[in-house]
Amino acid sequence: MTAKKTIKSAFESMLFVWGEPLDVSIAAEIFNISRKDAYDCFKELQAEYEQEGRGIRIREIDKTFQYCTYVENSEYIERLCNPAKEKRLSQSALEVLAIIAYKQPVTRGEIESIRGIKCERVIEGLVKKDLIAEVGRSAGIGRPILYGTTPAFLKNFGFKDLKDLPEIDDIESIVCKNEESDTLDLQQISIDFIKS
Amino acid sequence: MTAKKTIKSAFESMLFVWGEPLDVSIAAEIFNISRKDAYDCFKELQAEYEQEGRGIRIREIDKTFQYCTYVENSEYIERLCNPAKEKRLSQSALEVLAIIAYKQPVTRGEIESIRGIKCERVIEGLVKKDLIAEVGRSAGIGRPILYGTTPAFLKNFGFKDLKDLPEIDDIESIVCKNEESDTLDLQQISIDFIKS
Amino acid sequence: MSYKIKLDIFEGPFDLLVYLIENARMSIYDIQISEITDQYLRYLKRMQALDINVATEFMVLAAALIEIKSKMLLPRMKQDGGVLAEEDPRTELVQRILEYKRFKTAAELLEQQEEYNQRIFEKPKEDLTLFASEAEEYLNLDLKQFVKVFHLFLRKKKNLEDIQRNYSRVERRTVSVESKIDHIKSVFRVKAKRRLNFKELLAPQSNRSDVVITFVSVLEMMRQKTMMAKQNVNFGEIILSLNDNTGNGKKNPAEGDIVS
Repeated sequence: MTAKKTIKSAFESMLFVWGEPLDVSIAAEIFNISRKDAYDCFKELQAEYEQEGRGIRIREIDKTFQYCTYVENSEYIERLCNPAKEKRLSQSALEVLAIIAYKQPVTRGEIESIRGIKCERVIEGLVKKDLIAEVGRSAGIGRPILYGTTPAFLKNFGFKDLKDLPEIDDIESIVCKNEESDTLDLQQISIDFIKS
Repeated sequence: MTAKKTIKSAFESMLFVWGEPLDVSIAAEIFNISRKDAYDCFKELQAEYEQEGRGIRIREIDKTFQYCTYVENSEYIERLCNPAKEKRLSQSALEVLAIIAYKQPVTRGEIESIRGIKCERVIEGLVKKDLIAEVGRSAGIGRPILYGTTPAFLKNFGFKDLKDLPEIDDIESIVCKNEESDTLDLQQISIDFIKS
Repeated sequence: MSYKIKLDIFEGPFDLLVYLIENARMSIYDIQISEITDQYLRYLKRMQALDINVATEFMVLAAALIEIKSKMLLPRMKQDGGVLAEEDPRTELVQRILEYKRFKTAAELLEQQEEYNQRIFEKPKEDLTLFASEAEEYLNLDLKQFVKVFHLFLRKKKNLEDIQRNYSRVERRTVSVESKIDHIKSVFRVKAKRRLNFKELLAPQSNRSDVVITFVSVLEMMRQKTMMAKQNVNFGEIILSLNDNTGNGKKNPAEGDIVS
């Protein structure tokens, strides 16, 4: 008589290689045990996987058993099967995003006056990418929409919160200093930010 | 931040559907966690399956993980079905593979000088089986090809990585042991020889 | 009937040699070279008698063995740190056998490992088409790029602010028409002419506000009757002449003069 632990372990291996629903009577025959005993082993295994909250489960289909994935994990399987495509932002999108990040909440009009160019499309694109969102309405004429960055924006840059953004005042002083000496060391600035 | 329990459960589902060795970095990306954290999750799962004496196990191959059956259950699996087995390697293939595994990167010339015999064909066969691959060129005369083992080698032989290869430095002691043990006489060889 | 079997029961000449040494229960470190060479040759001969292709490598080793055998008969002395030591012609052979032996053992270990692993089974990949969907696009934003762009933006903005600052400076100057009048007078002095074209009062790169203030100053001088202006046709040249402080202005400027 084979120990129950061995039988259960063997059943797991068998389910795994079989793939399709495995008939209890076939499994029983291999160990020369009753169908009832084999069925109980499968049921015990099934309960164990559930109790332990495993990502694979054993399902019963008409006196057969089969391994399957835990239903709640389908989202992750989908992500695994559909690796995200990398996409880059255009220069203008980055610029608008930067203005919004630093001046938020900000209206489209303000952005346009800073950039001196229309940016309706760019803003639409950034909203669609969930990097910016409407955060309210300005008290000004026509009550224009105010834009701000989203949590997805923070996540993209690995910022904990908006305070994590590189200091804008620093940049301005650096810009001014640089204009005087006319030696702009961009690399240096970005390294400082990463360190901070 | 996703709970560790959820991540581990998702990793199990992912391993199951993926079938093939799953790269730790791919798994890490899905949850936007570090490779180290993802690796630790896999290792924890691996330990759990071992402790519980499960019939399926998680094996590690070169920073990838894969579900497989528990080795001691092979007998029951074979009773259940006729699992396809890879053809075993010939003695000469094993010898060449051993030299490459331990001395990589290594040129054909070096292998041949150790074995005292040509092994172009054997190398070709191993390349075809994806157990070894060109890994570069030697700086020596004629810039001969350097060979090294592949991830498939690690998988087929059940090594986690190259550090996992058995130690062969104290082989001299093995040599001495062999000298004491009985061996076949000459007559025996020629009979074997003709049969083969 | 002839047997066309390759000599692959031994994995090469070293394999055969190792077999013979072990079979004769010799120490690898003290090979009885004469005996082992004879055995080796006898073995090759038997293979040939069976019409088996003996690879040339086996012959090469046979020759090497015979060479060692002959050297053993005539021991050579070698200088070794001032001491004369007997050179053992077997040394290199032993080293090669040991190295070969190492890998032969490794091959055996690999074989065991292979056998073990063949008892482990994996499952094929599931059909994942069910999960396939439009791939999600993600942004590859890095902080460096973001900062660079923002930096560029700030420079642009600063340039804009500089221009705006210039404008306001020009406006401040318009307040002082007097100084412009002085300037106009000095131009007449410098050029030493009685008559000047309006355009000659302007600096080469005058902006619009400069033109305006110059024009306003000219009007003011005409009001003060220190200057006379003449324009023959609409939009034509305005010819200016200074009154020699006599104060008798004769002509009013034409209306609608536009200098652009």
